Amino acid sequence: MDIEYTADEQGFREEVRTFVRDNLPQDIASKVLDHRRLEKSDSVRWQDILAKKGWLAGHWPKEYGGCGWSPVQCHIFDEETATLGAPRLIPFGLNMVGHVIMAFGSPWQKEHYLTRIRENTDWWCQGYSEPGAGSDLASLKTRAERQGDDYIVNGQKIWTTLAQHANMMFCLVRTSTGARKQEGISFLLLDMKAKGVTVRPLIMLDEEHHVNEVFLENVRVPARNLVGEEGKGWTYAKYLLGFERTGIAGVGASKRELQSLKEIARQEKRNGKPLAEDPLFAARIANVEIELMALEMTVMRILSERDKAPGPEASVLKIKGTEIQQMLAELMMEAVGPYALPFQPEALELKKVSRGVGPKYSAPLAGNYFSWRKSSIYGGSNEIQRNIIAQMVLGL
Amino acid sequence: MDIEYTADEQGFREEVRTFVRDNLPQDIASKVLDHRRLEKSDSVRWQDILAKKGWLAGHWPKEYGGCGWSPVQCHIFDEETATLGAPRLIPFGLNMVGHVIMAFGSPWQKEHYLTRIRENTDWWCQGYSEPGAGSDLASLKTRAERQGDDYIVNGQKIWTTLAQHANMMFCLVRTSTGARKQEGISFLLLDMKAKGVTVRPLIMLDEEHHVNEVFLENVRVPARNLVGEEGKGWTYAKYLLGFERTGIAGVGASKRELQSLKEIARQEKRNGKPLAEDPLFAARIANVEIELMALEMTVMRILSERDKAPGPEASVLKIKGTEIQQMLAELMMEAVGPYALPFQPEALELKKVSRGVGPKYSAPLAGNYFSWRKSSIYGGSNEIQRNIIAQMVLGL
Amino acid sequence: MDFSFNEEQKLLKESLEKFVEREYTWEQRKTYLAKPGGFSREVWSQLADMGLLGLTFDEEYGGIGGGEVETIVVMNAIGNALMVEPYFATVVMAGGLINRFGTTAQKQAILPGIAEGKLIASTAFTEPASRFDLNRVKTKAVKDGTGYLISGKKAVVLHGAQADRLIVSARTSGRVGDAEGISLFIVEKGAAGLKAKDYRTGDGRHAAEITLKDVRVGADARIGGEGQALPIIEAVADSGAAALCAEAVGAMQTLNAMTVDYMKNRQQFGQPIGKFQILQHYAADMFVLAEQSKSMAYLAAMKARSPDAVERRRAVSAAKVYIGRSGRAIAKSAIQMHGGMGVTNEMAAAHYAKRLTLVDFILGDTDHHLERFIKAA
Amino acid sequence: MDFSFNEEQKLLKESLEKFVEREYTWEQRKTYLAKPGGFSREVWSQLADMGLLGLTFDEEYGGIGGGEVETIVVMNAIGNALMVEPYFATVVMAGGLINRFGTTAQKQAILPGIAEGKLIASTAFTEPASRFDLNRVKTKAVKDGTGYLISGKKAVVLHGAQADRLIVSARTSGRVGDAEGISLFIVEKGAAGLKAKDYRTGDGRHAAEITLKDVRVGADARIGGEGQALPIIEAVADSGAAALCAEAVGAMQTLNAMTVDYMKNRQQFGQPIGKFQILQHYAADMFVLAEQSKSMAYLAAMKARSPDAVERRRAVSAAKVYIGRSGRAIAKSAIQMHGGMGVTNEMAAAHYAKRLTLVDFILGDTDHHLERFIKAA
Repeated sequence: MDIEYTADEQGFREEVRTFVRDNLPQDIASKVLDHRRLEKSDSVRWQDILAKKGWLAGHWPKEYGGCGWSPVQCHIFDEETATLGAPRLIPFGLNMVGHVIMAFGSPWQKEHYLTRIRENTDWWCQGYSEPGAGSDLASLKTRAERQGDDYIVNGQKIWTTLAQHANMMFCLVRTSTGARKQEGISFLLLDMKAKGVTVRPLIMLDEEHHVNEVFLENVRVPARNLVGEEGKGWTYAKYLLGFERTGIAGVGASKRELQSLKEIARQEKRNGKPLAEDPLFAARIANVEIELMALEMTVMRILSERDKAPGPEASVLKIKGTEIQQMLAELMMEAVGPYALPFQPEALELKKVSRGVGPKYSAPLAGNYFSWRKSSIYGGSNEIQRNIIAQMVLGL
Repeated sequence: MDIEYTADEQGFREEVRTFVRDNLPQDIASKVLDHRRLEKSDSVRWQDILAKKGWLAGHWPKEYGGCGWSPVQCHIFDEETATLGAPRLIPFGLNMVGHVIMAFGSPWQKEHYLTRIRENTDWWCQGYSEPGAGSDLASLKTRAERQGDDYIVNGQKIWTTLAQHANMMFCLVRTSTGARKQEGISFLLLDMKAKGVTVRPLIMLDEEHHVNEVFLENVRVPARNLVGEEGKGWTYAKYLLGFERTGIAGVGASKRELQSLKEIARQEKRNGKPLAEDPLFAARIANVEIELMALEMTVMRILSERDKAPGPEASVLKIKGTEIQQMLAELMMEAVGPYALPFQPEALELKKVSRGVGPKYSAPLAGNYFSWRKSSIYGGSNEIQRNIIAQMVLGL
Repeated sequence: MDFSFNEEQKLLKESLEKFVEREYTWEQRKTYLAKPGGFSREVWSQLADMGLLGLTFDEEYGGIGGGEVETIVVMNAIGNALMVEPYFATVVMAGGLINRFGTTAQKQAILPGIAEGKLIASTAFTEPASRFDLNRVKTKAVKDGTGYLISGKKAVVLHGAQADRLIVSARTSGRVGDAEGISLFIVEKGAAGLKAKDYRTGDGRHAAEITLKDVRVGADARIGGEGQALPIIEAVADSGAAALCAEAVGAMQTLNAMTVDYMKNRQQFGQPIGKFQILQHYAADMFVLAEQSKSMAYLAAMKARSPDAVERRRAVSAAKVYIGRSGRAIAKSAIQMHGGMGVTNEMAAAHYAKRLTLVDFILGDTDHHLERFIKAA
Repeated sequence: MDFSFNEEQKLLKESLEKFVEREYTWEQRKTYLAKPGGFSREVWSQLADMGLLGLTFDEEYGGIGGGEVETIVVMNAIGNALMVEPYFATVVMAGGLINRFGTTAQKQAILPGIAEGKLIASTAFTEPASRFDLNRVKTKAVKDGTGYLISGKKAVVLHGAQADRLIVSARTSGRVGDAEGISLFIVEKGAAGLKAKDYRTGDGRHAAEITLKDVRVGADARIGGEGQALPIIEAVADSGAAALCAEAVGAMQTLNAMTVDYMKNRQQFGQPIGKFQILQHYAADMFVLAEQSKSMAYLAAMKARSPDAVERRRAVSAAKVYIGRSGRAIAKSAIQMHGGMGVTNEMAAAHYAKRLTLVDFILGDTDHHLERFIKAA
């Protein structure tokens, strides 16, 4: 047993850190560190930089053009990029559909789409949820009917994150009606520019535009964009669900937010002393810090058991990871006291910082708090995760 | 709207306070205030004193020999007696079977049993739960078969509080098998001295003897001890369940325990200062105090809506009342630090205080904490109470 | 002991409920929010016509002499409907302050105007670095002839840019944090040197940062003795906190009802989500918190004018702690149970949740009042 | 990075599991508890034969030179089976202290005896008024010729009355609370002036109040420099706390398994109670806490001997906070889910719950370590 990183791993960390320091544009880092609004172009710029370096899909196997990083290397990469203020990589291509295509895609799909993901050509979004199919995803209703070499897709997707930027969507559609509702679902790759696709914004609690409704009306999808076999979509979706084991914990980003919280608490004053020295507030910071230490160690522990198949431990990471994110966001909002109230969407623009009221870090914090409420709902609500632990792990 | 007590109510409070001060034996009060062991004789002595004064059943209607106290008077009586260290009145006769007999009993039962309860002649216990029927009480299996003028009772009861002191038990028994399991249950009054009754102690977490198993083997119960109609026992039990509306909150006793906690926290030291001045501990005390203020106001609010029928608001009081009791017990245990560890059953005897180790108040506190864990389980677990609120109040 | 409303109070409650039903649907509310200043002057006039804007003022100044219970009734209804008009700032805070502590001339000059709906007013106690401490006043008022020159900054002043009158705390002596040396002044809109930077709050109201630069006021603009204003400010802040508690309870009640309704209608896994035990327990806890909060709001209101300052502080701070925490908890659960819909701005529930979260940061958050409660013991 | 046990460690774990299966069933455990001193001398000998009592000692003193990972393995097994032998007091605390900080003579005199199972030992750091502060030492050691006379009181000394040797902290200079001026002494059972008042603890172990009245020890009884013992005490207490964390994790694992088992078997409302979603979520939370606690126990063990004292304090205190709180929470849920049975002393689960609650009060509770964590930042 040894919880220290190897010399090689330390070296890799240094390499990543140096590269990010030298190449991450300062304006992008500032936005991330100050909780300001990221544009599509910010993500694209940063991902282009990584693609050029060959690191965008560093976690992919070498046979698909990745670097074949070990899980520990992936963790180090996530942590270093997050800590230094790099935007989170848009996961839909890199960490989601990419893996499904690698495992179940046709040679053409692999050649065409994996290359475009690795080179940051396509922006993917995920078409899973529907108005009537949230936690109960399997009851989805979007239909795809085979017509010659095409599928004709009709239906509606919802909660489609960043669909407004996407040119491709992977989606679950119903190609037949089986005895069980999990049957007859297929996995399609859909061009967002195709005729019949309409994207309508959903404005969130923080009054920002992160997610969308996507209406699909007689959308024609070439049959070569069917992944794997017709009717096996649920199997592929489940494969994907179990795939992302440790990134879901968000340890790197939470470490960055913890530093942000501590910095704010040092600046803010309560009873004439820094809030960071207030016994009750200091205890709350310490408690979330300890939670994060425990989560990081659990991530490490799972990484080191690499030979084991991906399991429901991801549920532990999802629950704790999102609880910590939400606690951090709440404490930051609390830290600024009365300045939690002003709503200043214009101050979310990097250039307009000076126009805001209150301390310069305060403007985004209430919105940030409300925005993070989604994390315990999306990606399998924390209630669903507890069901999974009880039923899959404990056999109840 | 007026949340102050009327002059009459204030006068009643003074009267109770003076009487308790003058008549509650000091040795009994010390035991209660110091969390030491109460004997059967302690309860009997105190209840005899109240019976002589005519206050033992003060909350009963005058037609049954009570004083017809208003709900507010009952609350005042509970609060004053609890605060000054009077033992909790054994509720099984006074607040439980007494009310069922008043509502559904025969004239003979009323004359005979109500008099004996009021005069503190009988010690009652409650025969509801069975090994296979806890939260799911209606699945009880104890059978009573009519044989001439008697019922022959066979079965087993469990969690029978203080049955070792009782000479009477009211119990639910199955007299027939109905379509629904709630049918065919009858309400019997059973002599604990009868042949075939065996009481076996159950030792609790604090290693004390509070509850029992009661084995019933061909116990003969005269038919005149059937309350109301055969097969209507479930109705009577439900009537009883809803009856006790506000006493369940235990506000008076919790106020006393809060004072006890504060006193201990003033004596104990942390970092060389009284624990009561430690910011984290002071915050915890304040939080439980505020919870208790809210609970007391809710009790008052319910009392003042006397014209409304007893409702499921009792569930709110049960949940919050027991949470507060448990928090108080936990904080007292925490307050004494390392002295939570010694187990000193002998120090629970009033006479032997001097033989204990640690500060004189410390010996009972860990046991007290463990003992209170039962309060969220007994009398309808807090999970059952939340089910009731969700289903009965909110209609879910 | 009596927790019921009297006949007049019941009528008040009913008339407000009818008003809301007719004039304050969710769709109507959206149009009010979009108006200049973020509220409807028409609604404001109607509230004046109903007598609500002078509710607690003495009758000689156009009021109807109501007390804390009447304020509870109104604030509860405001919370129920999530009304955005400046009732709290104008009637409860500024109006309440003048009615209780102003000179006859000040009352005559301001209260009838408020009662008639012609005057918006607010209090400016908070400063950029004061957090929630009412005594941490850096703004200075320097004697200048018979009057004063006021300079400083005031933070997050509710409806500060819409207010025709601001009641500003300023230091006439002593140092930041001293209890002595704070005075109160009435400042008129448009006074030379007065600037208001208007903005929306996260819960859809308006507030402003106020800058004062040698703003000249006469001696008659001072409320209370020079340097003796802190007890006045505290008394009014306690009344205000009690009123906010009642508003929050109103918002909790509506939000809980909306959530239960959603649980009954939203289907997943072949049944309404309200059939899932874990969600039932969340709903039960929300109910318990709202019931207890209601009790605490009553306690705060009943003690908000207690002559015993310790009793007043204990009751108000305990209520603010309990309701601040409960409101936040209810908001979280409501969002969670609304699922994806709960995190969009499209559902009314989301807006109740935001109000219940942000109201904690007005007149002192949970931590502030917990500490105050401990000190008052 | 590697979280796996090596071959020897796996063997150690397996041999302990086999031992427990054979010699430490719940029924056997009851008989051990009833023996004088509350544990089985026979089990103790068997542990010696397995090499466990010298686990971490250097080989020249009869040990096998194990480290923190070996201690984790043993303490985890002790927690799994709720073993009551004085392993923690004797091997981890007293033995560990002497092995790391004793003189050669002291090691020779004591370690082989412990390793062979012939010597019980314990540390006496806590005093009646010290709470959890290791520097709050009032007991005095006064120079007397070449030796010392020790007088004072020590509180809740684990197995204090059974111990053949006690390592006692005493003040040779300075005042209560000073970091400097604390020394450590080995005191032998039966020394004139030494009294032990034996009692059981709530979790079925034994402890004692120790009174020292002019107890004479030689200069060779002192461990470390005169007045320089606090860093030694802290280092050993940190190792001890890490070991307690591993024990607690063992107890959590068994208690969780018992609870899940009970949930599968106990029928109410026509189905196993484990089918109720609310109880499933309790169980899921218990699982999450145990997993996270396990991670923290590893962290504490790995850092318990870190040369960087800040890193050591942060890791150990964080683990003690996390595991103290989690153990208490798991204990509560386990009791609640066992229903009536959970509050009787008859079920093994109840005893695990008691241990998980009370272990928090050994070597510093959650509050103590939270504050220490904050200070170490």
